[in-house]
Amino acid sequence: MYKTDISVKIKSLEMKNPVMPASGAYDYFEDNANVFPMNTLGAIMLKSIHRRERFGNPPPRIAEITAGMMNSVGIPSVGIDKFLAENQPEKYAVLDVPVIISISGNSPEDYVEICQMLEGNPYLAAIEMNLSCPNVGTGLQLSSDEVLLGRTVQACRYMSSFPLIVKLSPNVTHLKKMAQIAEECGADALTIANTYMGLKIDIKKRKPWLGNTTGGVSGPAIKPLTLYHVFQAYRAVTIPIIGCGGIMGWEDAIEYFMAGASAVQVGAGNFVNPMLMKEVIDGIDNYLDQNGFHSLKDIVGIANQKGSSAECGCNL
Amino acid sequence: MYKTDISVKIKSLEMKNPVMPASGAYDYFEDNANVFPMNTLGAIMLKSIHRRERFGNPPPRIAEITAGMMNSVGIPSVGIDKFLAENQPEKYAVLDVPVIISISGNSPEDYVEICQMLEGNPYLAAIEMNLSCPNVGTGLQLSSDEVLLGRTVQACRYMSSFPLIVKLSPNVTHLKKMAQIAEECGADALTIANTYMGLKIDIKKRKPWLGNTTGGVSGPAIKPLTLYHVFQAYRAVTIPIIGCGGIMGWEDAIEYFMAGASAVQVGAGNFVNPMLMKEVIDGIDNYLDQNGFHSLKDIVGIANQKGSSAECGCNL
Amino acid sequence: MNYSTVSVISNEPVVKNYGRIKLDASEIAATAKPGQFIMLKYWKGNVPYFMRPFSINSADRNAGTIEVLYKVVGVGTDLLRDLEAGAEVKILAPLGNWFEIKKHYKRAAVVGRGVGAAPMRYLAEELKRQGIDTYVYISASSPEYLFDQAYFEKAGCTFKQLTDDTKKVTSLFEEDLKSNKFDVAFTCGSNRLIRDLGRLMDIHDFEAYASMEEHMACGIGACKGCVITVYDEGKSEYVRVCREGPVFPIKRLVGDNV
Amino acid sequence: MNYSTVSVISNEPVVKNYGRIKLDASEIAATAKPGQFIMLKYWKGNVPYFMRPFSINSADRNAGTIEVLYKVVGVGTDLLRDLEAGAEVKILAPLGNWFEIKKHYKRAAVVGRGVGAAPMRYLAEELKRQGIDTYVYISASSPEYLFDQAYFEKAGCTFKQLTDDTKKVTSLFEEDLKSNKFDVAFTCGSNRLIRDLGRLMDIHDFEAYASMEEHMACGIGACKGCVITVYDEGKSEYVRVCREGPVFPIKRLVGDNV
Ligand SMILES: Cc1cc2nc3c(=O)[nH]c(=O)nc-3n(C[C@H](O)[C@H](O)[C@H](O)COP(=O)(O)OP(=O)(O)OC[C@H]3O[C@@H](n4cnc5c(N)ncnc54)[C@H](O)[C@@H]3O)c2cc1C
Ligand SMILES: Cc1cc2nc3c(=O)[nH]c(=O)nc-3n(C[C@H](O)[C@H](O)[C@H](O)COP(=O)(O)OP(=O)(O)OC[C@H]3O[C@@H](n4cnc5c(N)ncnc54)[C@H](O)[C@@H]3O)c2cc1C
Ligand SMILES: Cc1cc2nc3c(=O)[nH]c(=O)nc-3n(C[C@H](O)[C@H](O)[C@H](O)COP(=O)(O)O)c2cc1C
Ligand SMILES: Cc1cc2nc3c(=O)[nH]c(=O)nc-3n(C[C@H](O)[C@H](O)[C@H](O)COP(=O)(O)O)c2cc1C
Ligand code: FES
Ligand code: FES
Repeated sequence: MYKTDISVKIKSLEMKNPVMPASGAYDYFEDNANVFPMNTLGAIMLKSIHRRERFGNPPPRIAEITAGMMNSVGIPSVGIDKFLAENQPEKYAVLDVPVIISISGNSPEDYVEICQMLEGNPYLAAIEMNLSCPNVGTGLQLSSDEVLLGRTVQACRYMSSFPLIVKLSPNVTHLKKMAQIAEECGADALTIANTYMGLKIDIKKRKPWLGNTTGGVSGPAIKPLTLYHVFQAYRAVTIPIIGCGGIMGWEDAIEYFMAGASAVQVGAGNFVNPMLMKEVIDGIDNYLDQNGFHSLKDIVGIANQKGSSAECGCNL
Repeated sequence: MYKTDISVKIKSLEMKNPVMPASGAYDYFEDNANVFPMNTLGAIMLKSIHRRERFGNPPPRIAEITAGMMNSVGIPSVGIDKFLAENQPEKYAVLDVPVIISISGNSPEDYVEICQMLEGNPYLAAIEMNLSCPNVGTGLQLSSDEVLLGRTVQACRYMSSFPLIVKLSPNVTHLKKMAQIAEECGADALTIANTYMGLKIDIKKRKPWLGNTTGGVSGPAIKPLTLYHVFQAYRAVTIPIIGCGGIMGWEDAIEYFMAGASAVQVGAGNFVNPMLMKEVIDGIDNYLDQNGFHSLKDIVGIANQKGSSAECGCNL
Repeated sequence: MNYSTVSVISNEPVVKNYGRIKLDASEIAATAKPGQFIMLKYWKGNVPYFMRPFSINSADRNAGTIEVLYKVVGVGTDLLRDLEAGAEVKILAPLGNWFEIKKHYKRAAVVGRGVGAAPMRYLAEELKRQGIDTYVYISASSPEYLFDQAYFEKAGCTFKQLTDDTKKVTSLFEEDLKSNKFDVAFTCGSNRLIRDLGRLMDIHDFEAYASMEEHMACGIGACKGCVITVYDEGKSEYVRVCREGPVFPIKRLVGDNV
Repeated sequence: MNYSTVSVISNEPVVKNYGRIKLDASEIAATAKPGQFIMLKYWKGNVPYFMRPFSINSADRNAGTIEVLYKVVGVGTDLLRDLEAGAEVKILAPLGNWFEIKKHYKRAAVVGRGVGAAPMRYLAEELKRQGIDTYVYISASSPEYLFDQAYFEKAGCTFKQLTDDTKKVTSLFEEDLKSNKFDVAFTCGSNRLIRDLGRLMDIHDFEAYASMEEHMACGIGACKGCVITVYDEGKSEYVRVCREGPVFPIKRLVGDNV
């Protein structure tokens, strides 16, 4: 099928290639299946399912920025109970692609409860814990607090036998530390990262553009920032990293691999080019083949030799 | 001179307009004077002067990214002793514009020593403490550690009678908190913010593009992120905020004012358009005039009504 | 729905900052229904970022072409104006739901204003093709902005115009409602028109639908970005303009707010 | 140095992905010296971000024009190729230091390769204008890449070429050094040429200068981004290509590393 070995394994999660959608970017099978050939993906990633029903934030929910976008969608969700009652995971069974469910909640307990409800579900291959985006309740990003992060991951670890992928927020002083805590507490992989907090003001209306005032920034504008986080985290943990931020072509994916990622997620790029994930998959395979690599693993972290001086904070 | 009142006052620092260069972007009088009409500026901001001599980082020091740039220049500096021995501040006296010196060091003591040496200097109007970019010694950004930040600002406050502007790093979990600490410890204003940690990989060479591996990201790509920080800090402090990040036109400056900034700095934008600061000054004045505002103060924070819900971390 | 590359056949200015572009897109022409829209990308690189949504102004199955009527309002539409014949364009289409033309319709009203009326030409042509007595009411700030007048007339519609901004285009329709029974009225996302039709539909007992616009990222329901608020029996909910819409029953749009 | 808007007089392909653009820029033509460079911005918006640096290939004071010889290597130069006569271009110029032509020079060598030799035409023309016996040595991978041959010959230079990649262009110069005394040699930032001239200048006692390239943000010394390492009496230091350069004595470039 491919010219090189681009498969990725995260515990029992086996992917034929390292490319999947970012949560919330290309999720519902029924909506997108007739545009994108979903069975070419390494994995299917669902939009975060919240513990309870949520309607999401008031419009406008999206804004264009220079080389990217902001969103304040706010995880509209039927809630995990209804999601399972409707047998949603089953719908993906027709595709021969592992399905990762992204889960979301307001408290550590919410995550644990969802893990409990998912345990043994035959249609799911892994769980991504979206700890980078609460927006409700305390308004705190679970992955930006060391104690909460550790507690939440650990509790889910006890509860779940699925591979656990922890999705981190980039809005922290030391993402490296958060990565280490997640690993120590039982994460099987990390997704780095979610969106960056951002603001756009409509100067004609003299108020914030988004209905929810602020939003999350994604797209090529933030690629160098997330790439930095992946690079730093790679030095700090031994579990695989899934790079996510601003991928608009296979070259971006290669940068992530060289920085230390084992797989990648494509978010906003899907909106701009609905065939992007396919192009990325093919591009990775071709790049490896043309540069004499037999396996994707040969380039993971290749630009991240411990010798290089990247320990410091800032270089100006 | 102007159609509206666009003057800004930060303690004894009086600026005829709210626009100045960001440190390191348009500094040395002798280099740029014959391109840009320096006397049109609200203030002149020098490139950070380090406590001791520094040669800066190895090349390449700059990289282009989508809608912005990265730099790892590394504050090459003659050091404060030589800087003063050469009577550098005096050179700006021919211009009728207040001069702000940006200072840099490896430790709180470095900053205090510089403040001591600057005390009473008749050619300077204010001090900007660049606490967001150490790159040497501990490799820690002073403004990303609550204790160090507080201690450094406080010590300089005791030592200096100049207006003290504290320049913060955006690479923190809670910039708001850092802003509060700076204010409590005696800062007269805040510059928000310095560059974002970033990485670019040269996939042909399979290594980081910059000579110093990582670098600081600036330019329009990061504008929504810094605007968010200004917006949040405005709710947390009472001292004036100087917005800095990605300004490429007067509309961007207006966004910063509406978010809560009282003045702005232009960094990388100067490289792309050497006349930018003049265009921004004129644009602000015209905007205010055409929209029926008499004073810049009328729009500061206008999009930042406490009612709006921006307290939470993330909105997805 | 399909993502493909098509080429520009022609791109002509209409008046001032308006233009009409014709694309060689036989598959879309063959399947698109009135009221559906397309997403276009026709520039290199990531600025602007999103594809741009446009209504289908007309679709010619025989020629295999579709047309878009556009107004230059910003960077994306400015780039659209620059496109020359032969240029290649990425297109995601056809998208969204459409103006449903029900079997029992005998007389229909099509109400619009300015470029907002862009999807109305295709709709009116289709209504006539299905033998429905079609009245078109268009307003504009001055006569040169009555873009599709010739097409409406050619299709055999009763065309009524208004270029006097002191009056409302719905008043023309209201006049006709006195002597004619209308089964349905269609309009485009102007709040004023929607409110007016919402009021009239209760009095005169006709169905009413409007096509809405919102900023879009994906155009296919994935991002949940393009929602508006609609009402159902007192309760409000968010619906995606690109997926549940762009066409909505006016009843759901106005709720109790007529 | 000045920042202004000038217009394109002509922009012609030279061969394959090379082109030559002529700008209407009388002030720059009047003041620019051989070896200086310009920064150009000729696209809308922020992508690409930096202005692009180019050498002055020739400056015609009478006509008030300057020319740039360019190679298309990426997004910025691709956009340069697209420029049409009449287009407006933002220009910051003239920048940097220059090839100093000292009073005592009697015979000069100009050594270059490919598009790297772009600034050499203006230099050679100026050397001849000042009555200096000028030998030009240019290599290229094949004859069509000897872009400025006609200009060098027209200016009255002794022109020697090499399109055989098994030999080095400096070997032609070395040959001439046996029978001629050269006061100075000028070249452009190819490491191989610099190393060769560094070796020859010690043996044959001539001054040698090279023009360097680095990625640039500001072009005027403000950002400190474009540094290279140079050597002075064993010590190394960083210098800005845009400000202390782009022309450096080869002695400072090679240090003890010949
Ligand atoms: C379903 C749908 C169908 C459409 N059909 C047509 C059409 O047939 N002809 C036509 O000319 N335009 C149509 N539009 C609007 C068109 O998409 C926008 O005008 C265009 O995207 C603006 O791009 P820009 O880069 O030129 O403007 P920008 O620079 O992005 O914005 C300029 C101004 O236009 C506003 N704007 C931009 N996009 C939208 C939008 N989607 N909805 C509301 N306001 C917007 C912005 O808020 C801003 O004030 C349609 C939009 C939708 C959602
Ligand atoms: C002082 C100076 C004078 C120059 N004179 C000329 C000239 O007369 N004619 C000409 O064709 N080019 C010249 N160049 C090089 C020219 O500036 C670059 O080729 C151009 O900026 C590339 O832009 P791009 O967007 O097409 O390429 P990009 O997409 O930015 O890059 C394409 C490739 O070119 C490399 N590159 C880009 N810029 C530079 C640079 N400044 N130095 C070294 N490598 C670079 C990149 O690393 C990359 O590998 C000069 C450069 C300098 C600094
Ligand atoms: C419209 C939109 C919706 C998103 N929804 C979710 C979500 O439900 N859960 C989640 O973990 N991340 C969500 N994200 C974040 C993305 O998964 C991804 O982390 C981020 O967009 C960065 O990747 P990108 O730059 O490729 O878009 C969303 C992003 C966007 C743009
Ligand atoms: C080349 C370069 C050099 C810089 N040097 C300094 C410096 O010496 N001191 C400092 O406080 N900030 C420095 N900065 C950061 C800028 O002052 C500014 O905070 C940052 O670039 C964000 O603004 P911008 O997006 O307008 O560039 C530098 C930035 C650049 C691009
Ligand atoms: S535009 Fe993405 S859901 Fe409608
Ligand atoms: S390019 Fe800025 S110092 Fe040379």
